[in-house]
Amino acid sequence: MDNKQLEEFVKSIDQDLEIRNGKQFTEVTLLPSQLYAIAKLLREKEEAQFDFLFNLTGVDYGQDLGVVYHLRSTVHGHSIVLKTRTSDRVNPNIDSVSDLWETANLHEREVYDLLGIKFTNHPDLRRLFLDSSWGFPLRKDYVDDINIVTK
Amino acid sequence: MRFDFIASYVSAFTGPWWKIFYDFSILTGAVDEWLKGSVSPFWTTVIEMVVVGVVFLLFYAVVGLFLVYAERKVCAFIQNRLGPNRIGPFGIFQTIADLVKLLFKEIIPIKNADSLLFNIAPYIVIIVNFMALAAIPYAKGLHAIDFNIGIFYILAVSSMSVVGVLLAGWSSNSKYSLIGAMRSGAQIVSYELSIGLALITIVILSGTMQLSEIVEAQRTGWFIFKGHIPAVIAFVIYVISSTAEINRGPFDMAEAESELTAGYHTEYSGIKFAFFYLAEYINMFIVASIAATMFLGGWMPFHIGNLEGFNMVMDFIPPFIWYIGKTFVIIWIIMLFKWTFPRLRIDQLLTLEWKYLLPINLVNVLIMAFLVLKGWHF
Amino acid sequence: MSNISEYFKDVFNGVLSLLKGMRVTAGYFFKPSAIVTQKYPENRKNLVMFERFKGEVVMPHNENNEHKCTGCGICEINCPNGTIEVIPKSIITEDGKKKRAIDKHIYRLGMCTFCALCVKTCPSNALAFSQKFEHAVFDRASLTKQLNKPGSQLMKGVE
Amino acid sequence: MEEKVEIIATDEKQEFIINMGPQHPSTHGVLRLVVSLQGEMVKSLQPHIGYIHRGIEKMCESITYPQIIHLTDRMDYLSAHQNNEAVCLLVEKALEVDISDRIKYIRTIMSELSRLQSHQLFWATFGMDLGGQTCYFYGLRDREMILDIFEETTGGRMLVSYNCPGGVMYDLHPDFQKKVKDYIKYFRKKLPEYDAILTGNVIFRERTTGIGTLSLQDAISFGITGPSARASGLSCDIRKHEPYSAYDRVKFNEVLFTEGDTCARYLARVEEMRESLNIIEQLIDNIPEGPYAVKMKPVIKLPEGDYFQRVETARGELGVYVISDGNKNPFRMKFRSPNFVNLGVLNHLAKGFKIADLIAISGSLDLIIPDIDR
Repeated sequence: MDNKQLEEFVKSIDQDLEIRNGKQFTEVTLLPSQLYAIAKLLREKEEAQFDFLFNLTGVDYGQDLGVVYHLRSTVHGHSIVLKTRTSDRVNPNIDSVSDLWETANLHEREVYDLLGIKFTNHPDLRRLFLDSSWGFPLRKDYVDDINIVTK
Repeated sequence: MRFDFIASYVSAFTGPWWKIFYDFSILTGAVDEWLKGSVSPFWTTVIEMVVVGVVFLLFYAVVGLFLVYAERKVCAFIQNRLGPNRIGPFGIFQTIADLVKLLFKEIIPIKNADSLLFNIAPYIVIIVNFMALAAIPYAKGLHAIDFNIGIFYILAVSSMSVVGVLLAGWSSNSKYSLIGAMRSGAQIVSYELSIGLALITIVILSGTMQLSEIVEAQRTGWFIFKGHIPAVIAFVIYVISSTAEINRGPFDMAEAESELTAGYHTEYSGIKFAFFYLAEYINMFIVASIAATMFLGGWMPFHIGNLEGFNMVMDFIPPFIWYIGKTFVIIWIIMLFKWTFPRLRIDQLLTLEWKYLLPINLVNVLIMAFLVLKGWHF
Repeated sequence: MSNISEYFKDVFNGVLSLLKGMRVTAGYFFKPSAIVTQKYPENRKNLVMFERFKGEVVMPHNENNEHKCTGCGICEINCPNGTIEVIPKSIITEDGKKKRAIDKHIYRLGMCTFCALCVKTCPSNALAFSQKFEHAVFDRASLTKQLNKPGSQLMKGVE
Repeated sequence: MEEKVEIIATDEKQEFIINMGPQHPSTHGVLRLVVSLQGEMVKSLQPHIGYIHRGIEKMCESITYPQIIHLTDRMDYLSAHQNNEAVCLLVEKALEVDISDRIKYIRTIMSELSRLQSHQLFWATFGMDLGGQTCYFYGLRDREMILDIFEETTGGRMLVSYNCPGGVMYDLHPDFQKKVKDYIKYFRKKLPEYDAILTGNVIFRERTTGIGTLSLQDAISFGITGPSARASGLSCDIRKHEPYSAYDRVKFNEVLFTEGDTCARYLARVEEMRESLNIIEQLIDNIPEGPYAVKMKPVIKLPEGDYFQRVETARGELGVYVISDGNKNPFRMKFRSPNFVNLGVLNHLAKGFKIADLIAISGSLDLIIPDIDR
C-alpha cells in the first residue's frame, strides 16, 4: 500500500484518528488508551501486517511525554508511524507493545530508563543503562550541574 | 683426598673425548665407579640422586624457558609477526625477564579458597612432570631410571597431572576455574585411553615396555616405518590425543581463554601461575619425547637399509641431537595445531574420542597384532 | 555399509580440511617476508605519516613569526567540545584604528576529538593539522597549549 | 551507589550463575552477561549494559548538525563512515540539497571499504572467540591496509569524520584509486586463505552449524537487521530496498541464507566481503568529476518536522530520527542502532546451548558495545 491507501486503511479502523501525511511516512497520532488496540490491529490485519518495529523513540515535547513507533511490513514493504503522547509527567503510563514485537522489550526499557515513561504490562521493566539513583536524563527539565557543561 | 678417580676418568677416554656424546654410559659409569670407590654405597646413592635432581631441575628450567620462547616465536611467525624482539638478540632473554617478573609478583591469597589445596596444586603438577621426565631416554646411556615397564610408568604418572588441575580448579573458589577443572577431568580421563592404545600398538610391535630396549629395537628402522600403516595411524592418533591430554589448543577446553578467561589457573598469580605455565610446556615436551621415542626411534639415527655411507653420516650426528631434533619437530606440529585450529567444544571433544579415535584405535591394535603375528612388518 | 563409508568419508574430509588450514599457517611460518611488524621506536626516523593525518591542531607560523589568525572566534564556535578558546585583544593599527586581534589561542589537546571542523571552517586558513602523534605527557596541564607563538603577529594581507 | 544485581529467581539448586564481563575476553568490550547455567548449559542470560553510556542523544540536543557527525563516529566505531553518512543524508534530505555524483560515488566506495574492514575484524574476532587466534592476526593484517587507505584520504583511521552535510571533508587523495585497486587484487587472493583456515575447517563447521538458530519469524519479531537477519532469510538490505548514495547504480546481490544459525551468520558476512569488493570494483574506475562538497549555509537549520533516515551499516540498519523545531540544534535525536536491537535476541538464541556456544553466538551477532550504549 502506498501512503494514500494506508491513510484510508487507518481511517477504516477508526474515523477519528488524526492522520498526517508526512514526506516520508504516514503519521497517526493516538491516545495512549487507543495505542495497544490499534497497534495490535496493524500487526495482525492481513492487508497491513506491520510485523517489523524498526524504531521506538521516546520524546519529551516540553509539556508532554510521547512515544513514536516506526513500523514496517516485511511482507508488503510499507511503513507507518504511530505517535502517542501523555501530559502526565509524574506518572506517565503507556501500554507496552512488547508482546506484539519482541524488539520493543529493550526499546521500552531504554525509553523508561532515559525518559521515565512506564510501560504497563512490560515483562521486565528495569533501568537499562543507568542505576536507580539517576533521574531521567533525556527529559528537557533534567538538571545536572556537574556533568552537563553549557557554554 | 684420593685422586685416583682422575685415572679412572682418563681411562674412560680410551677413544677421542667426544665419544661420550655417543655413549653417555661411559661418563656416568665412570662417575658411578669413582663414587662407589670413594664413599659408602649409601652415600653414593644419595650423591647420585642429588646430582641427578639438580641436573633435572636445570634441564626443566632451561627446556621450559626455551619452549615458552619457541612457542612465542613460532606463533609469531605463523601470524606474520616478529614475536619477542626487545630483550637480547631476537628477544632470547624475553622469557627470563618474564620469569623474573613472575617471581617478583605478589601471590594473591584468594578469599574463601581452600588454601591448602590451592597451594599444593601447582606442586603436584610440577612433581608429576619431574617423575615423567625421569623415565625418558635422552641419549644412549642418558637415562635417569630405566624401568622395564617404562611406558606403563609414564602413562600412569602423566595422567596424574589432572589431579593438580582438578585441585586448582576446585580450590580456587572461582566458577570459571571450576568449570575448567571439570572439563579437564572429563577430557583427560577419556584421552588417556587413546594414548594407551596407541602406545600399545607399538608395544605389540616391539615386544617390550622398556624404553631403552624399544629404542634399541629401532636400530634397523624406526617403528613408524617398520610398522607401516598401523604405526602411522597410531602415530597420528597419539599426536592428536596427546595434544588433548596436555590441554593444548585446539583441545584447551580447561583454559578456553575466550570462554573461561584462563580456566583452572584463573586465580593464580606470581610464581604459582608460572608453575602451571611451565608445566604446560614441559608436558608438551614429555609427550613429544615419548612420540619421538616410540615412533621415531628416540635417539637412534636415521638409517636406510644397506646404504653404508649414508648411515655413517647419520651416525656421526650425536644421538642427543637426534633426540632433540625429533622432539622439536613434534613440538612444532603440536604448536601448529594450536595456532591453526579453532577450539572444539567439550561434547565434540568427547565425540572425537569415543566415536572416532577409540574405534579406529581398537581396530588398529588388532591389525598390528595380526601384522606382527604374520611377520609382515619390516 | 553406507554408514561405514560415510564414517570414513567424514574422517577423510575432516582431516583434509584440517590439513588445508595447516598448509596456510605452515606456509606463513616458512615465509618471513610476509611479516608485517613495524619496529616502532627504531623506525621513528623514517616513519612518515600521511600528509592529511590529524595529529593535533597547530597554527603555522612563517619565518617572521607571523600567523594568519585574526581572532574571529569561528573555530571556537564550531568546536563541539570546547577544545578551543580564543582570547582576543584589541590593538591599534598603524593608521590609528582599533582592531580585534588574537591574544591567546588556547587549544586543549586532551579534549580534542579531531573532527576537523575548526580547520575546515577557519576563514583565513590559520589552523592546520600537524602529523605529530606522540602525545603522551607526564602532566595533564601540558596538554593545554597556546597555538600562537609569543610575540607573533598577524600576517600582512590577512583580514 | 551499588546496583543490585537482579538474578533470575529459581527453585532448583542446580543453578550456577556466572558473570561474563564487563571484563571478559570474548565480550569485545564492556558488555556484562549474567548467565545462569545448568552444568555447562545456558538456561538464561541477562545482558547488563550501560558501562560506556555517554548520552550521545542528549549531547546532540545541544550541538549543531555538523558537530553531531563526529559523535556518530563514536557509536559504532567500525561503521564510522556509514554513521556519518546517515546524519549527512538526513540533513541533505531535510534541506533538499542536491549533491553531485562524485560525492555519491565517494561515499559509496568509502562505505563499502568500511563495511569490508568491519567484516574483516568480525572474521578476525570470531575466529579468536572460537579459539583460533591466528585468524585475529590475519584479519587485522588485511584490515590495516584499508585503514591506511582511510588515513591517507580522510586523516583518520577508524574515526574518520569524513562526511559533512553537503559532501565530504576533503577530496580523494590522488593515490586513492590506485591503492584501492591494488587492495582489491590483494584481498581477492587472501579470501581463499580465510576459507582454508576457518570456513572449510571441520572443527569450525561443527562448532557453528545448527548453533543458535534464529527463525525468520523471530528475526522479524526481534527486529534483527543486517547480515544476522539475512542469514535467517530476511531480506532487509537498505542498499537494495531504499537505495541511497550510488547504490542504485551498482549491481550486487543481497546475500541471503536460510539456515539462520551461527554458521550462516558467519557465511553471510564473508559473502558480503565479496559483494563489497564487487561494488567497489564497479565504482572505482568511474568516479565522475565534480565538486566534492556542496556549499552549505554556515548555520544549518532543519525546517520544523520529523525526519528519518536509514542506512545499512556493517551490522544492520542504522536509523537516525530527528525531531526538529527549526533551530540549529535538533529537538530530539534518536539513533536506532543495530547492535542495541540485535543484543535483544541473545537470550533467545543462547538458551539451551553450552557456554562455548554462547561465545560463538554472541560473536556471530558481531556486537559493538559503544553502539549498544551510545
